[in-house]
Amino acid sequence: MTDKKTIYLDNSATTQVHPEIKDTILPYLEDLYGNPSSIHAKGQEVKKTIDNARKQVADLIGAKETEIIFTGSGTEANNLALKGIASKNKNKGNHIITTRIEHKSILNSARWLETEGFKVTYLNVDENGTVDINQLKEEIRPETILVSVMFANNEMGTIQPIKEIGEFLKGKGIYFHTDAVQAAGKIKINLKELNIDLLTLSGHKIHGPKGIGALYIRKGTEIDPMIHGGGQEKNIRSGTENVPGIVGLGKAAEIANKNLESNIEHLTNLGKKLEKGIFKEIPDLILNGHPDNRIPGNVNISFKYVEGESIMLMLDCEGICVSTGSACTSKSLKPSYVLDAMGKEIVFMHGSIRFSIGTFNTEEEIDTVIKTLPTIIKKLRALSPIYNKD
Amino acid sequence: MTDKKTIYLDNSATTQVHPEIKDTILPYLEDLYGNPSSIHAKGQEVKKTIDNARKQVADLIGAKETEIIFTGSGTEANNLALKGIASKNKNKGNHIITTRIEHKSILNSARWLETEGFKVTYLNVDENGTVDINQLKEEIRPETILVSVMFANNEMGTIQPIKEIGEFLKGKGIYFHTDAVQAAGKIKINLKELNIDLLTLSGHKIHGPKGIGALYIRKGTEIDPMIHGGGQEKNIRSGTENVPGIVGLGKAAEIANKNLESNIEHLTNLGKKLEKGIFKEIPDLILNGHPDNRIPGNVNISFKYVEGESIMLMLDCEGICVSTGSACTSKSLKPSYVLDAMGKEIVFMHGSIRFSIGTFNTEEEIDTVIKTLPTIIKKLRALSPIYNKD
Amino acid sequence: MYSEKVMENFKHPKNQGEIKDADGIGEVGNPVCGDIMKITIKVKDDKIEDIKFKTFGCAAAIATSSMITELAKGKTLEEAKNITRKDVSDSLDGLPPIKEHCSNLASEGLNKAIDDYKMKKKE
Amino acid sequence: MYSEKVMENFKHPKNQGEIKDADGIGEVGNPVCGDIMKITIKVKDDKIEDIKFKTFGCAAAIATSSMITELAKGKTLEEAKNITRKDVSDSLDGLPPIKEHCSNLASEGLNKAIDDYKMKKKE
Ligand SMILES: Cc1ncc(COP(=O)(O)O)c(C=O)c1O
Ligand SMILES: Cc1ncc(COP(=O)(O)O)c(C=O)c1O
Repeated sequence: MTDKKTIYLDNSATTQVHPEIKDTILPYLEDLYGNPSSIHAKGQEVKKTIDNARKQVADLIGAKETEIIFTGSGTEANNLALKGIASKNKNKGNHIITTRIEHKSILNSARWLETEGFKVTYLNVDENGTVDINQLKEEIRPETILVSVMFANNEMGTIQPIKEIGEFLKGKGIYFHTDAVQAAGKIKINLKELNIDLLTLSGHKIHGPKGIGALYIRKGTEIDPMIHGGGQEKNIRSGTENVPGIVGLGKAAEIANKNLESNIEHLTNLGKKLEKGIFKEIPDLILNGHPDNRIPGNVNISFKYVEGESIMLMLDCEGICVSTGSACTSKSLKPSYVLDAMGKEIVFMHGSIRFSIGTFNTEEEIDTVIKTLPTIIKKLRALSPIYNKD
Repeated sequence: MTDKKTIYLDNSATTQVHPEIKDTILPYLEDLYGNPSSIHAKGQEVKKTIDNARKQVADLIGAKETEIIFTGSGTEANNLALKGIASKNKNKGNHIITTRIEHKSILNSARWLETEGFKVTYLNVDENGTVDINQLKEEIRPETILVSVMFANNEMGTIQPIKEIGEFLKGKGIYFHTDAVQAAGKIKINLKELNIDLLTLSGHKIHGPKGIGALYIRKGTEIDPMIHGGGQEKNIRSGTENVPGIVGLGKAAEIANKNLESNIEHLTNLGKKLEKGIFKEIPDLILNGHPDNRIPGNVNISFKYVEGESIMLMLDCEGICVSTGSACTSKSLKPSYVLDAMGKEIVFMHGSIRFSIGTFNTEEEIDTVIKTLPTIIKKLRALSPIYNKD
Repeated sequence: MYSEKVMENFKHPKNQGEIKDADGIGEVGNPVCGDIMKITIKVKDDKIEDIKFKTFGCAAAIATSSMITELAKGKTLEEAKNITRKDVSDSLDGLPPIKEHCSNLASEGLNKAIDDYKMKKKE
Repeated sequence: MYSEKVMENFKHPKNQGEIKDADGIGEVGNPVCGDIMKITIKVKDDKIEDIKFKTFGCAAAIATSSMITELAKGKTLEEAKNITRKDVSDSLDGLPPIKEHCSNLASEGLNKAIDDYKMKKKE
C-alpha cells in the first residue's frame, strides 16, 4: 500500500477514479444487478442506464447516442476499428495508412492485418512528433480503405492535425479512425466539426474505471464484429454488458464534459509550472514532443546522460509516480519507439521521463517534484560514465 | 427501481454480486487505481492483487495460476478459445467439432470460422439434451483440431459427459475446450482429473461482477491472441487490465470454491422443491432437460398451451423474475434452438420457462412462486385457443 | 420494453373468450412463430354486436387482440375492415419493432372473421 | 518488481566512481541496449585492492555493478575471474528475467578490467 503522500504524475498510464463515479457505480454492484438483455423488471431498469451512459459518452464528443459501442478497453476498440473495417471492406481494397507513433493496440493490429494480406503504410513524424500530412497525401492509393491517426500521442502528447486529415479525406470513400484515448477530456472534440468515422475512448484515462472502452462508429459505417455471440451492442460487440464499467464511463464522460475548460486550464497551468521549474533547476535537458501543440499536463523530458528507469525508480522511492515511455512499454528493454520515430539520439531516448498531470494534482505536488528531482539527477549523473561535467 | 420484494429466479442470466465481493472491489475504485503495467509502487501494489485473483480462479477449477487469462466476458473467452486455437493450428487441420446447443458465443464464432474456411460439425443431443458421444467419435477426422462441448447447458442445465469426452480425446492431438460458464460454482470441476485444454468462466454468473471472464489455457497449448496491443495477459489478451473486475472475479471464485458443497445442496433442495411444487399444482407440464443429470437449481418447464413470454411477464408483474430460453435469446422471436435440438414439439418450445436459482434465494421465495404460478397459468390457458380442457 | 397501455391490455384483456354460436370465426397464426389467434364475432344489422378473442402468444399478441376487439366492437363491418394495424399499434402507444407483426396478426384475424361471416351469409 | 537487495544496492551503491590511476579499465555495454558500465581496478600482489564503477543504466544495472565490486574487492584476480553472473544475481536475491542480462554485463565488465590489467602488465 502506498501512503497518503504519493504524488501521482502518471495520468497518461491510468487515472484515479473520480469519487462521484465510484458512487455512480456502486448501486450496480448492489441491487441493480440485472442483465440488460432480460425483459423482466430487473433487466429493464439496467437497460435504461446503459442507454443513458451511451448518451453521456456521445455528448463528450458531439456524437449521437446510437453511434457509441462499448468495448472492454481502448485496446479492444482500436482492434475493432482496424480489424472490423478491414474485414468488412476488403473487397474494396487492402491498403491501410497509420503512423509509426500509434499505441501498440493500433500498431500490433496493423501488423496482424499485414499477415492477413493487407498492406500498411506507417507514416513518419517530424522531430516534434507531428505526423507528415504531405506524406499521407502521397501515400493514398485507390486500394486505401482506412486511415488511422491518433488524436494525441500517449508518450509526448503531440496533437495531430486531425481536422486537416479529415478534411483531406472527405469524399474519398476512405474511412478515418482516430484513437482519442489520450485526447478525451483534455482537448475539445466536436465530431460535428470533424470528418471522423471512428473514434476510440477508454474509461480509465478520464478518471473512469478500468476495463471499459468505447468506439464511436459513425452511422452508415460498414464494419464487422470481432467478438461474436448473443448480439449485444448492435451485434458489433457481443457479451453481457459490463454494466458497472459502462455507467462508470458514462459518468466519467459527463464529468469530463462538464469540467472540460477548467480541467484544461488546470492541467495547462500545472504542466507549464512543472516544465519551467525543471528547466530552471536542471541543465542538459531536452523537451520531447511539440513545444505548444500538445495535450495539457503532459511534460516529457530527456535527462541527458542518465537512464529513465533509474530516474523513475528514484522518484518512486520518494513517492512520486512517473513513467518512462508509455506504461505498456515500461517493462520492455527497448527505448521508446515513439522517440525513435522522432529521430532522437538513442542515448537520450533512454533518459526520457513522462510526467502526466491529472485532475487531482495540486500546485504543492508540483513544487515537491521540482524540489526532489535535481538531487536525483545529480546523483545519477555522478554515477554515469558518459557524463563528464564535474 | 424494483422494490425489495423482487424474487429473482434468473440466476443463469446473471447473478447478484456477493456483498463481500463488492467490498473487495471498492478499494480498486478508490486508492488502488494504479496500472498493473506500471513499475512504480502505485502499479506494483495492484499487480500483486491480480496475481492473487489468478490464483483464486485457478483454485476453483484445479488449475495453475499461470494458466488463467482474464478476458472481458465469457463471450470473449469463448471467442478466444475457438478463434485463437483455429488460427494458430490451421496448418494442422481445418475441422472443429461442437454441439447444436452451445451458447451463441460458441455457435456464432464457429459460424464465423466457417466463413474463414473451417469445417464445423455440430453434434446432436438426445431428448434430455445430452450430447451424442458416439456421434462425436464418428465425426473425428485427421483434420480435427478442436472439440468444444459445454460443461452444462444454460437453458435446461443438462450436464455433458465432459470426463468421457476428455478421456476419448486423450493422446489424439486434438484440443478440448469446454464452456463452464454455467457449471462453475454449481458442479465440482477438477482439471487434475479431467483432460481439458481450455475452459471458459464468466464473473457475473457466479455472483461476481459483469464484464469479466477468464479462459483457462493448459500449459503448452498453441493459441493466437484475438486482441493485439501492449502484451498484457501473456500477450494473449492485450488491454489495460480490468482490475476491479479481476479482483471481483477472483473473490467470486474463492467464495464459490469455499461454499461449493453447501451451495450445491442449497440449490438442489430449492430446485427440487420448486419442481415438485409446480408439478403438484399444475397439470400438463413437460420438464425439459435431463431429469437428474443437470446443474442444481435449474428448473426448465414447458407449460403446454401457453406461450413463455406471457408467463414470464405475468410473473414479472408479481415481482418474480424468470426467463424464457436463454437471456440472450429472450429478445428474439424464434423459439429456443436448444429445445429445438432436443426435438421438442414446436408448440411446447414456446411455452418453456427457465427458473434458475441462486445462492441468495430462500425457501419462502420458492413457496411464493409455487403459490403464484397456478393462477397465471390458468388465466393464460383460459385465453388460449389451443387449450380445450374446460 | 412495452408501453404501459400494452401491459394494461395484457394484464387485463377485454373481450376474452369465444362466442359459442358465432356468426364469423377468424383463426390466424401458427405455432412456429409462436402466435395463434382466434376471433369470434356476432353480427347484427351489419354491425359487430359482440366480439371475443382467444390468443396463444406473447404479451403483444394478447394486448393487440384485446385492443382490436375493443376497436371493432359496435362498428359496422365496413368500418371494422378499415381498422389498420397502425390503428391498433397507436391505440397501444406503439409496439417494440420486433413485435410489430403482432398488430398485423390481430387485424388479419378480424378480417378473417368478417370474411367468414360474409361467406356463411352467401351460402 | 525488484528484490529489496536490488533496491538497496540501487539506492545506496557501493564503490561508485572512478579510480584515477587505475591498473585496469573495463568498459562494456552500449547505448542501444541502454546500459554502459565502466569498471576501474587497482591491483596489488595479484589481488584487487580497490575497485570502482560508473554505470549508465537501469536499477538492475546499477545494483549489479555495485554488487560485483563488493564481491571482487580483496579477491585474487583468479578468484575475481570466477565470479559468475549467477553469483551476482544470487547475492541480490535474484533479478527479474527481463533484467538477467545486467548481471552478465557486470561480470563482463570486471573481466575486461582484469584482462586490461594483464595486458598492460605484459607490455
Ligand atoms: C493512445 C492510447 N490508445 C489506446 C490505449 C489503450 O487503452 P486501454 O488501456 O483501455 O486498453 C492507450 C492506453 O494504454 C493509449 O494511451
Ligand atoms: C453457457 C454460457 N456461455 C457463455 C456465456 C457468455 O458469458 P458472458 O455473459 O460473460 O458474455 C453465457 C451467458 O450468457 C452462458 O450461459
